[in-house]
Amino acid sequence: MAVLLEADTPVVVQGITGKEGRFHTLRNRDYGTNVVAGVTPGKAGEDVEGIPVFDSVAEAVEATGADASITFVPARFAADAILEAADAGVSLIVCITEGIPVLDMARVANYLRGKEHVLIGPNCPGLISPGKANLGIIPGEITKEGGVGLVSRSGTLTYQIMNELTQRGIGQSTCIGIGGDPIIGTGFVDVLARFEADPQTEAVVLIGEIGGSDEERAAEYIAEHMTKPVVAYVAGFTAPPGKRMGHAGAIITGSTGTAQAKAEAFEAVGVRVGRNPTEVAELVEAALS
Amino acid sequence: MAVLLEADTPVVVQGITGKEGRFHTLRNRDYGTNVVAGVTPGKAGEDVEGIPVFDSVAEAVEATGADASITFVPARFAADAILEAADAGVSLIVCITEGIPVLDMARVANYLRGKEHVLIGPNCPGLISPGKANLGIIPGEITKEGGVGLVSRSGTLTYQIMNELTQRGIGQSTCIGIGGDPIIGTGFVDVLARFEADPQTEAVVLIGEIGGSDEERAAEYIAEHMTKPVVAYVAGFTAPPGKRMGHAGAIITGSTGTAQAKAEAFEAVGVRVGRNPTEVAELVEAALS
Amino acid sequence: MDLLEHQGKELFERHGIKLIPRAVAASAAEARGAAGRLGPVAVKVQVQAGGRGKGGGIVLAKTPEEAGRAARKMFEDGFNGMTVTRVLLERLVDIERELYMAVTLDRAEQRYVAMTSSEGGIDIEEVAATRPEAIRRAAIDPLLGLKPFHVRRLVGGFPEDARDGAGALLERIYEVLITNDATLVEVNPLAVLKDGRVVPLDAKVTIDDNALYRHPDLAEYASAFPLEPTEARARELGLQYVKLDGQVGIIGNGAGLVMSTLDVVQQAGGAAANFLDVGGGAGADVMAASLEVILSDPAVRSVLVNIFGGITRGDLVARGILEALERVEATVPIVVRLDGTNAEEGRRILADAGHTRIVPAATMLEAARLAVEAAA
Amino acid sequence: MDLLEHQGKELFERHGIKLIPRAVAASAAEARGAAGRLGPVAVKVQVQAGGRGKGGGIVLAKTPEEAGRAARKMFEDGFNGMTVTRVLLERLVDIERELYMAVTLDRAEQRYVAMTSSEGGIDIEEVAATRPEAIRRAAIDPLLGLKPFHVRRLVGGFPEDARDGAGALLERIYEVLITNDATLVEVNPLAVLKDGRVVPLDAKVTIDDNALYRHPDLAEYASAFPLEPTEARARELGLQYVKLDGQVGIIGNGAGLVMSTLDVVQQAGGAAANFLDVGGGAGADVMAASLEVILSDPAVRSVLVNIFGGITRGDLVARGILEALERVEATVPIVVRLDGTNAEEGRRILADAGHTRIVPAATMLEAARLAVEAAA
Repeated sequence: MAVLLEADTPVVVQGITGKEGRFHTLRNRDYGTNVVAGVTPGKAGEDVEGIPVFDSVAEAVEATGADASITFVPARFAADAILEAADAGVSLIVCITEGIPVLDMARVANYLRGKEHVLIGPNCPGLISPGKANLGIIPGEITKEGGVGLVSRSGTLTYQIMNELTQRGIGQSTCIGIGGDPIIGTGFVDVLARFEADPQTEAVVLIGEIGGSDEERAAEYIAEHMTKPVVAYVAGFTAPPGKRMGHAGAIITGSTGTAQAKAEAFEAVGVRVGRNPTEVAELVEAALS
Repeated sequence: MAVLLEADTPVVVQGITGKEGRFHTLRNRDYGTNVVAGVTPGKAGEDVEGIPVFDSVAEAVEATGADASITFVPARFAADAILEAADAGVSLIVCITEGIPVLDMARVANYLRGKEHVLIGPNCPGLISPGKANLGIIPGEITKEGGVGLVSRSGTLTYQIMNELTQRGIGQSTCIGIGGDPIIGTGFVDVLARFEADPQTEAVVLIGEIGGSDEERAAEYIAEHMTKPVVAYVAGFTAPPGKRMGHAGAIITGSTGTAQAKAEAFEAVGVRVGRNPTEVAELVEAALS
Repeated sequence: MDLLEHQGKELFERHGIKLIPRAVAASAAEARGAAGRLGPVAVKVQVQAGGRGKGGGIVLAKTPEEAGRAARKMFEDGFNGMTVTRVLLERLVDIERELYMAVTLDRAEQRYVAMTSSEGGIDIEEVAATRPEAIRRAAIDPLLGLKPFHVRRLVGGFPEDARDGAGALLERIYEVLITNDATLVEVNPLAVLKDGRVVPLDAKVTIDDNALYRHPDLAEYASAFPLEPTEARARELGLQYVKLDGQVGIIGNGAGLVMSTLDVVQQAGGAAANFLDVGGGAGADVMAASLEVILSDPAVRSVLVNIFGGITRGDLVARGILEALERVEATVPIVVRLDGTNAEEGRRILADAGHTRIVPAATMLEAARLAVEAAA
Repeated sequence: MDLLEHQGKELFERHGIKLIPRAVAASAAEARGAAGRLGPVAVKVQVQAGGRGKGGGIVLAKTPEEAGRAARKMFEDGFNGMTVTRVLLERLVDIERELYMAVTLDRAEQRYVAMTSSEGGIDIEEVAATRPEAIRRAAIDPLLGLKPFHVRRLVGGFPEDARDGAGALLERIYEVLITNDATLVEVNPLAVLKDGRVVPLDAKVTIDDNALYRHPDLAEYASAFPLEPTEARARELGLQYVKLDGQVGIIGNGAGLVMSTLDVVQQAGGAAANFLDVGGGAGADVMAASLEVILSDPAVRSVLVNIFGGITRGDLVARGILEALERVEATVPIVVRLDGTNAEEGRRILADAGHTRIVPAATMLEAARLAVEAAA
């Protein structure tokens, strides 16, 4: 059993007739994803290589029973697309779109709070349960079914580490790119809890980066709730610190947000931190043996 | 064990220095309610017969550990007072105030949705767990501790029926006036579930009135989930039907909203409906014997 | 508070909604004059109720004279028993199709609901009952507001070339609702004209009374509503009063208790002359005013005062009754039932006064029986 | 996008916030003239950074001549390595007390946070660290907005006669944040003047770049920001580029991978000359432009191209590299590591081209080692 995404999860694609939407929809379907419907307002009745297109998510859900949505619509319409998916009742909403204004996402996140929907993203590569289904833009060919759960704020860096794992013969249960935007739906802690509960997952890789305090919170959670081994990676040790305007941000987080601080937070609770992607794979190999 | 309100529940009173607030606070305390704090902005440091006054609910909660609030503030500030109580983290919020704009309450209700707080009211008499604590304006002297849970949209009609029960020697576990406004926090169904789960409660009295479809929903819930006997009363059989403007309301509820329709909905699921308050008490007596 | 059609349309215009040329008239002469300017018109009776189309409340008039005659008849006859003080005259237009659009409060869901149907016209409730799929609905969380996806979905069943216009209108309609604290804004029919425009032909707007304090402009609309004289007096005194058909005048505290009293009076074989709720915490003044209002109704043959004290105190109620009886002569019996806070003291005050018209009752059922007997 | 102080204050004024008389100057002469009109002033360097008070970025000037001299020195010297093109002159006022006020995004809580402190001034972070109770905070759900209870609580620690003014200001500050898609609005110090007025002395405003499309007026502010030449070129081409101090030019796709590449270069003993993220789905054009930008930096001694294809296709990356090399002469080695989508084809394209400067690498670590060696 993977996490969030199974082979039979019925998926509706929002923005299916756009260039990117079409390309990745077909790639996802080729991988095995159960894509049952697409949505583009005004294009009801058309189809994309046999996938029926509807005017709205509600109509798609009613006609096909879709229970997950993935959205490729442009940034200025993406928050509305997420809300539309939630309104139509799908359980899992994946938003690939990057560049959504943070205020739009703040509203969406607070609206979804306390509701049943799981939102992955935005500005993320989606998630893949290797051997079962792929929902997003992660290259399926570098993955392999197995026991490592992977969660990451980064996109291509995730591919790099997945690739290192696969090349060592280490498979993955589910790989989830949660996105790097200031406000995202599902965070590290939610995903860690799912991996802890998932029988297929034997170990977890967490990929963080500078900024915010999500890694520090994840470290706290791991210390208190995780029994499975976790290996972490943090990108940005040599990143420029960035000019700082105000002080309010620092007052809130109480964290410097540096890679160093994050790595230390992990190590303080016994989570091993790889110095580079290759070392991460080595540490996972050691943890599993 | 009563429902929602126990003898030791620590209470903060919002609007304690107003005429009504002060009067009912002291009555509630005399009854046995654990009133630990009051709030009136700008009056921190004062006290009301020994009850310390704070500028904000947050400060009151921090200083006294209050976990329930009751608000007597005027209608145009009441929605803000409810939000303040929620923000300060109290579990139970009782709003006595009548005349709050429905849009304000629609915002409050949607904000509280999915959160842990229980809101009773607004425009309600509050609740009483006889022999333990009284939170609101229900006259404590007409109640008696016992096994009947009472829930009502009406105020004085509730007193009438409580009185009839008490005069027959039938005590009550908790009596809750949920309020008669179009938008209220806790509805019949929530309270019914609590009574069903409460060991002290042996039977339930539900007091409805014309308008809306809450009674119809309660009847459905009773049919599916209640094992304890329920006796209902519906006021307004001879009430003027009221001029109707649009059709939208009728389209939504799919109900006529008449007392007749509500009584029939109850009887259709085996709930006995008293023709008048006295008959309600007689039916309860029969149900308990 | 239900706005008259012409008031609702005024509100629409303030929010940038385009309407058909129209005029309000308060007399047949004004109606004739307005029709002279507008050309062929529909003359529409202005009442706080629906069902005008079926009930003869809308008359088409080709000439100013026809319009004047139609208006005169409306002013003289009223509409379904309601007084008519205004008619609306609206230029006749070429209608291609009639749609339906509304936003209203859904109290059970604690949200607003927007609804559309491409089958507009007078029978929308029947459409809803018989073919629910012909009505599109969207639940709207007021914290989020009406979103583009709602609008697309709601106008998606309309004829394609009406969708943009209807969508823009729906956004305005929602704005009208939220910014004016309305609980209902209904447009039926919403016309698609032959020239392609999408225009509201009717406007039903209900404003939340509790929110009128932040809309003084809307509160003033109430002065245009015709009121029955006793109702007008009760409103002046701030009482919740509704005139009914029976002979037993009712005073109680709390809407639920008053409704229950009405029911019990009927069960005892009588009929209530009114609904009057003195509300919570009524003092002697309010009681006295209430009794005055009730006694001024010539249909009243007996009065039933049913008070269960909570915030309201029995002693003050008793004093209020006695005060009123000093000001107005009571020619009918007044059955008084007091319970709850300070009820004993109140009963003693009344007993001590020894007023011949006051009949004490121990219970609500007894009080109903005595009042009905006295009115018989 | 961080606004300059004078831009932030312009925004404040648009939202009805009253400020102290002031003027912007782009030359010493302009500064002198403005000071002549304003009287004694503070001359404030305009840079996108804090710490001006401590760093000599604010100079008090009694006469126009003093103001002119102070401005000249700022233009000539810059501030902490930053170019200075504007100074703000602000009339000196009698300050009774300095407070602090800010609203900002709290990403961890997915809300906004409003903060106040009665200990305003330059050391607010130290106040936060050492005496957290001196700072009041309120979490604000953007669906609800800033409510009266938030405001009361936040200004409750201010001197009593400053509370009303500060409360009204806080509401405007929140409005500035929400209506302009800001992620930070900070006022430090917020002055209580001797005459009782509550006035912002500074304005730090950060606008969400993703939302600039709906604020064309704010987007124009960016033209006032001084840019390093390579950065200017990169921005023109739409690339995410930051100049750094090392010798290895870096091109990668995805911020995480690029940061990781920077780290790995350091672990191999080198230092990156820049951060450059070509983003997702970069084609040949973007690759060519990126390489051009990097090669135009004289500090660059070798280049590391690290691409893991997802949306980005290895074949297009390879073609882009070759295209760039036709336009610009490469005098340094270009280590290329391609993986993921169409990587094999990309590697073959590069191998077939047989360009002498291109050095293929099989892994990220190998690529870093080769690039560092080449730069040594």
